Amino acid sequence: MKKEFIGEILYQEMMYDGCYRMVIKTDEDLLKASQPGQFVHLKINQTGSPLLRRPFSIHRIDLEQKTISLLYAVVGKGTRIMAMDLPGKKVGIIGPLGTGFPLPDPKPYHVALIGGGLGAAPLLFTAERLVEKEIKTTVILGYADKQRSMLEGDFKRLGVRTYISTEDGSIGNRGYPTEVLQEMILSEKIDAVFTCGPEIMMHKVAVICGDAGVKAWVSLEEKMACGVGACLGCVVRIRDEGGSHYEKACKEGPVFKASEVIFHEN
Amino acid sequence: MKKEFIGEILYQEMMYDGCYRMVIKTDEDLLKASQPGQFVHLKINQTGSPLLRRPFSIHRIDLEQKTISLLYAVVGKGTRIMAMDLPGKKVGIIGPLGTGFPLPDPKPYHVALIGGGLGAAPLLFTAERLVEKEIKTTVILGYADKQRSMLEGDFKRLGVRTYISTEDGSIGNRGYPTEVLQEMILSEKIDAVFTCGPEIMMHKVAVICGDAGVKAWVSLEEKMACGVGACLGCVVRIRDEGGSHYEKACKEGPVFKASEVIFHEN
Amino acid sequence: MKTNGLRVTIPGKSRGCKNLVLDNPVIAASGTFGFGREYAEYIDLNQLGAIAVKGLTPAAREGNPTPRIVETEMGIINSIGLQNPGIEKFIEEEMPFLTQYNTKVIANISGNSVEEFVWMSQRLSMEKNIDALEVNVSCPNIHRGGEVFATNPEMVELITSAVRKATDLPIIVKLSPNVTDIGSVAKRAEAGGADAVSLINTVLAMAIDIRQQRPVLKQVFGGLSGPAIKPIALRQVWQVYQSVTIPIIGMGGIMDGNDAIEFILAGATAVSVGTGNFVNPTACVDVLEGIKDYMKDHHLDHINQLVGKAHR
Amino acid sequence: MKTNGLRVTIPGKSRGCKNLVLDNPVIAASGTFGFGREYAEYIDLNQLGAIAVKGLTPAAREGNPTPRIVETEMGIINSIGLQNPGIEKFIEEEMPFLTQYNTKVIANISGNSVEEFVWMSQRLSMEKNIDALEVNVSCPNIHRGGEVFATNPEMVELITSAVRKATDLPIIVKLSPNVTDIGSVAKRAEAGGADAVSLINTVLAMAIDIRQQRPVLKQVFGGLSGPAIKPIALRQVWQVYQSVTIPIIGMGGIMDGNDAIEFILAGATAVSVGTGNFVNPTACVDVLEGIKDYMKDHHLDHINQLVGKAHR
Ligand SMILES: Cc1cc2nc3c(=O)[nH]c(=O)nc-3n(C[C@H](O)[C@H](O)[C@H](O)COP(=O)(O)OP(=O)(O)OC[C@H]3O[C@@H](n4cnc5c(N)ncnc54)[C@H](O)[C@@H]3O)c2cc1C
Ligand SMILES: Cc1cc2nc3c(=O)[nH]c(=O)nc-3n(C[C@H](O)[C@H](O)[C@H](O)COP(=O)(O)OP(=O)(O)OC[C@H]3O[C@@H](n4cnc5c(N)ncnc54)[C@H](O)[C@@H]3O)c2cc1C
Ligand SMILES: Cc1cc2nc3c(=O)[nH]c(=O)nc-3n(C[C@H](O)[C@H](O)[C@H](O)COP(=O)(O)O)c2cc1C
Ligand SMILES: Cc1cc2nc3c(=O)[nH]c(=O)nc-3n(C[C@H](O)[C@H](O)[C@H](O)COP(=O)(O)O)c2cc1C
Ligand code: FES
Ligand code: FES
Repeated sequence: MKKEFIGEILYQEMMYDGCYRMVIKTDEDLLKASQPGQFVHLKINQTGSPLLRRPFSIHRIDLEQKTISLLYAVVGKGTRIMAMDLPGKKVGIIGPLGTGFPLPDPKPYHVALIGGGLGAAPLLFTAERLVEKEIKTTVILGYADKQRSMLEGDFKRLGVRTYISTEDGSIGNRGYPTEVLQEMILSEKIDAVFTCGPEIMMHKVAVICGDAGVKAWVSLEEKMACGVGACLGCVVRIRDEGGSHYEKACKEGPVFKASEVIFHEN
Repeated sequence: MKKEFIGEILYQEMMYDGCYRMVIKTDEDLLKASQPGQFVHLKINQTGSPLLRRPFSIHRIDLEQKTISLLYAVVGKGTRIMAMDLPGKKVGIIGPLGTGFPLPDPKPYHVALIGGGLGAAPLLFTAERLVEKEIKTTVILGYADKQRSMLEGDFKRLGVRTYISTEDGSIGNRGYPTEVLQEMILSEKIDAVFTCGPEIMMHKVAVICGDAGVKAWVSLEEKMACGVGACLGCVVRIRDEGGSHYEKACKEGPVFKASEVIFHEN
Repeated sequence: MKTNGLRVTIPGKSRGCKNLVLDNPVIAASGTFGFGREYAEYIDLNQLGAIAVKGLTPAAREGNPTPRIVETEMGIINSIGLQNPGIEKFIEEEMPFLTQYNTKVIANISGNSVEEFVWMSQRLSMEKNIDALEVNVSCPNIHRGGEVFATNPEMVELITSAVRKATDLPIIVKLSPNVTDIGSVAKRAEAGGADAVSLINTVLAMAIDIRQQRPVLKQVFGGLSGPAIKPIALRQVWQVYQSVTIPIIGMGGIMDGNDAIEFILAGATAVSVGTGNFVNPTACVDVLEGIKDYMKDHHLDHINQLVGKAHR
Repeated sequence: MKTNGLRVTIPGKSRGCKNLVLDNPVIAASGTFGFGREYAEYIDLNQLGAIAVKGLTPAAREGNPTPRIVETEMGIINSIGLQNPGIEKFIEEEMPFLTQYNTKVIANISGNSVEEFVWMSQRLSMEKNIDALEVNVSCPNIHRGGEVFATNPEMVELITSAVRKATDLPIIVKLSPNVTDIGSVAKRAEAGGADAVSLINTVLAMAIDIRQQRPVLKQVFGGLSGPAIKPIALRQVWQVYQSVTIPIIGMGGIMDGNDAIEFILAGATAVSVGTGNFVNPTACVDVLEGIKDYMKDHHLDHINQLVGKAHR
């Protein structure tokens, strides 16, 4: 039987003002089962408000320290509370949930990871697993500006080729990570693209990869209640032969084949 | 203008399982204004649930450390959260609120403090102020048993004559503190009695003092919403010439003349 | 923001009747603010648009036995039972205090019969510092077996028009949320001559003490207020906005400026803060500051530009 | 506690109609538990009294666009829009899974006309593993300009009696809280031949996105559930208990055993857990364990001893 795990916040690291990495000590069963692209559903206050759990991508798993890390930005009520949480606080975790990125088996394979902003969160864990499998990995990270850029060191430490772009050019290339991808996809062999970030960026990635005939997967976000597939709250529109149908971001997703996703108009 | 003060929990001391002393660093203005028998209205979580503030008697004021202490028992949702609160957490405090014990001015005066269980909380602060005024003070504390007895050392440290009784006799006299008072009131001069504890005990104190012609004040508890006299939630029945009327525990009280209180039938 | 970018007017619709002009759209909700004295220690009452005083009855009322307050999840159930000093004592003892301030005074009146409403309206109209009447129809009708007026649209119209004849003050009819179709009740209030409606009053609710195996409140039911009811209140303000043309005073769980903006976008011309005061004694001014911040962020000249804007 | 101290029976009132016998009074609420598959990974479904499956319509429905969920203070507003595979696919694809368990299956049906309700009832009655029908009357009546059935007592009676004729399964009529007088609606359900009523369905509510200045939900209104509504739900269970003699299934914000006990004391024979599942995937069994603990602490032989006990 699956169950809720109890985690204890060990510490939090400020990435920049309003963005934190929370390191939580928890049960091995959770850590071992986790796959890149999956998420956990976090009960921030064990009782009381906020009522619903909050979904966060698995950012990092450390089996030795028995920790799971989440990388999050303060956007509303729940994350505001998280940012004030002190070490020692207990949180409730269900997970790992959902369907993550399809890690390839063959080795002569090149995977590009495209992250926008907080979307970089699941890519670190993904890169780690790709590197473990000795799969050639490139990561392209896009941020608004230098102040909000992060994780470069973490990826480089894994030995992953790392590109950064910022909208204002204050660090790395000026522009969007999709521009880097666009160039790269023409100049070198890429076998698969995994992306997570703003929907508009992922949509672009989908188009670029579609045009280039490269398989791509996107990690979608929808408001979730249950996180396990029961409430039908988190549906996304998926193309099929007949037209389209809804699938659940929490169960069939959050990772979907880019070519099958019908993105919101934005 | 009065305002909400922000406090930071410095540490908590466990008195026994389910009873804690919370020491909060806060603003001098609050500390200086506090009088024995007054209370503070505490917002445990600055946002979110529990919605309402919680009233707690002022247990101790330390002007040097700039702290206020509360002594509380875990009885429900709010106090359960408090017991898990970690040092560093911020709380919102309004206070001091209400009308406390009438500290006498003349010195040749003997005040007896009668506390039952958690009712001892405001009496420590009261004793401190009485001792400062060089008023002879006796405290009679009643607890269920030794395990749940507390504060003896704190009162003795003030140089206050301290009696303890427990229902099962596991420490101090066997029986109720009212029995000690009953004896004492016949054998020595008592000028005023201040009491806080279960209503049934305070009722008894009122009767004993009434019979002996000794002035007594009781500290009442009622469910409170606003704590400042606006909602009319916390009324208690007060005798008057015409019969009786409601007064507000948070404003005219929590301390009332024992002879004027109409206790609930229990 | 313009000078006066916050001023809101509730025009007196009937001939010879006064307007209610508020310096800003934030009102302290009836029953949660006493007669202003207590919160005057925490905020400058002049900063409020208006104060709706504790519900008044013709004679003094003692109210219900305690407990009168039950906390629920992000809400409270109250059963105060309209404890109040009665109209005369209110005028004598409380009005002089309130008159010191520029803030408008809204007298909230609760009657058990049409006659009581009429009598109170007449009496209060003689008092020149009262700026509006808020007619609380959420009381049981003693002539109809205790049926609550507010749930009977005809009675709401009847009371409103009776009060209309008895006063030249602006009339605000305070609606109860405990009805199937609040829009149709609001329409009756409008038809009866109301200058505005205010909503929502508390939601009928209860809690049970599982240790004692009986209702927590002696009167069994009480009124639920606070953040828990905000989504219900917003929906009803929205519905009423689609039903009537008179201004709406919106309330129910407003704790900050953003909550207030939600109500205004849903159709409220002004808002009231009730339970919020208990949690935060400066809630009313904090709500006002929040509204101002929002207006600044959105480059709004006048709060009116937002009223009902979410209906598109 | 007796063996079977938790067993509750909803007797089939009409001649030839079946009883609904639950091993315990805890039911997974319709729409919050899918068809049981997801939570089967977290709890043994055999431990539940019954599962009320996601609301079914005659044909498959796609449901509403997202967002479908809005969190509010201790509540959620949902606008799922009855996404479901339709009756046939339900029978074909979901019933075989559910039939593996001893737990009773309650088919929750939503129609837009009396005919739809009748057709679904007949079709589901042919399926031997369905143990009861829950008639969700909180849907708009397409023949009456979208008026919601549940707000019209006559329509509730009409639907109930039509369903009664179409099935020999126990009928549970699910009542909407969005009415002035829920007791009188319950009476009509009883008069129509309902074996039980369940309440409350969600409370009509909304939220506004102040950044975009429009309702968060595309359909504007949605249904509020969760702890925020518990005090309202309890009050309505209390009212219905005083209005009808058939059993009540109580729900609305139940998160733990103590919440369930409140509903039972207010008059519920059984309880449903909805939103609670989202917060805690083992909520249903935790509620059951809490009920057992309470019974032990109070030396109760049978849960029936508590039903309605707070009415004294
Ligand atoms: C599968 C998945 C993985 C995610 N991973 C991350 C991550 O690694 N780091 C990170 O910072 N954020 C991540 N998010 C977004 C994150 O869940 C929201 O930022 C967070 O729930 C906001 O909570 P709040 O209480 O602060 O915001 P509020 O706006 O107060 O939340 C109100 C409600 O909206 C929901 N909500 C708000 N924003 C989002 C959003 N963007 N997506 C989905 N639901 C939302 C909340 O869960 C809550 O139910 C992820 C979302 C999903 C669906
Ligand atoms: C003037 C005053 C001084 C107090 N001083 C102390 C003190 O020094 N130490 C201490 O341990 N307790 C004290 N109490 C009681 C204390 O306020 C309650 O124990 C506390 O509010 C319980 O909160 P909870 O959330 O844990 O309980 P819950 O039962 O979950 O609270 C629900 C609601 O009931 C109210 N409530 C519950 N118990 C009481 C009670 N006994 N009196 C009044 N309201 C209550 C809460 O404030 C809250 O609004 C005092 C009460 C008053 C009125
Ligand atoms: C303790 C209390 C007393 C109230 N008394 C009155 C009253 O006398 N007259 C009235 O019309 N409304 C009364 N109300 C209702 C409020 O004015 C308001 O309509 C309701 O509480 C919803 O707003 P809120 O959620 O901001 O509190 C009272 C509310 C509370 C909480
Ligand atoms: C996401 C969601 C979907 C629901 N779908 C249905 C449904 O299909 N049919 C129905 O009768 N009730 C439905 N409900 C109402 C619940 O069954 C229940 O009556 C309500 O949520 C109150 O209980 P709760 O507070 O425990 O959730 C739904 C509720 C939620 C939250
Ligand atoms: S969040 Fe409930 S189905 Fe996905
Ligand atoms: S708590 Fe509001 S008047 Fe005392």
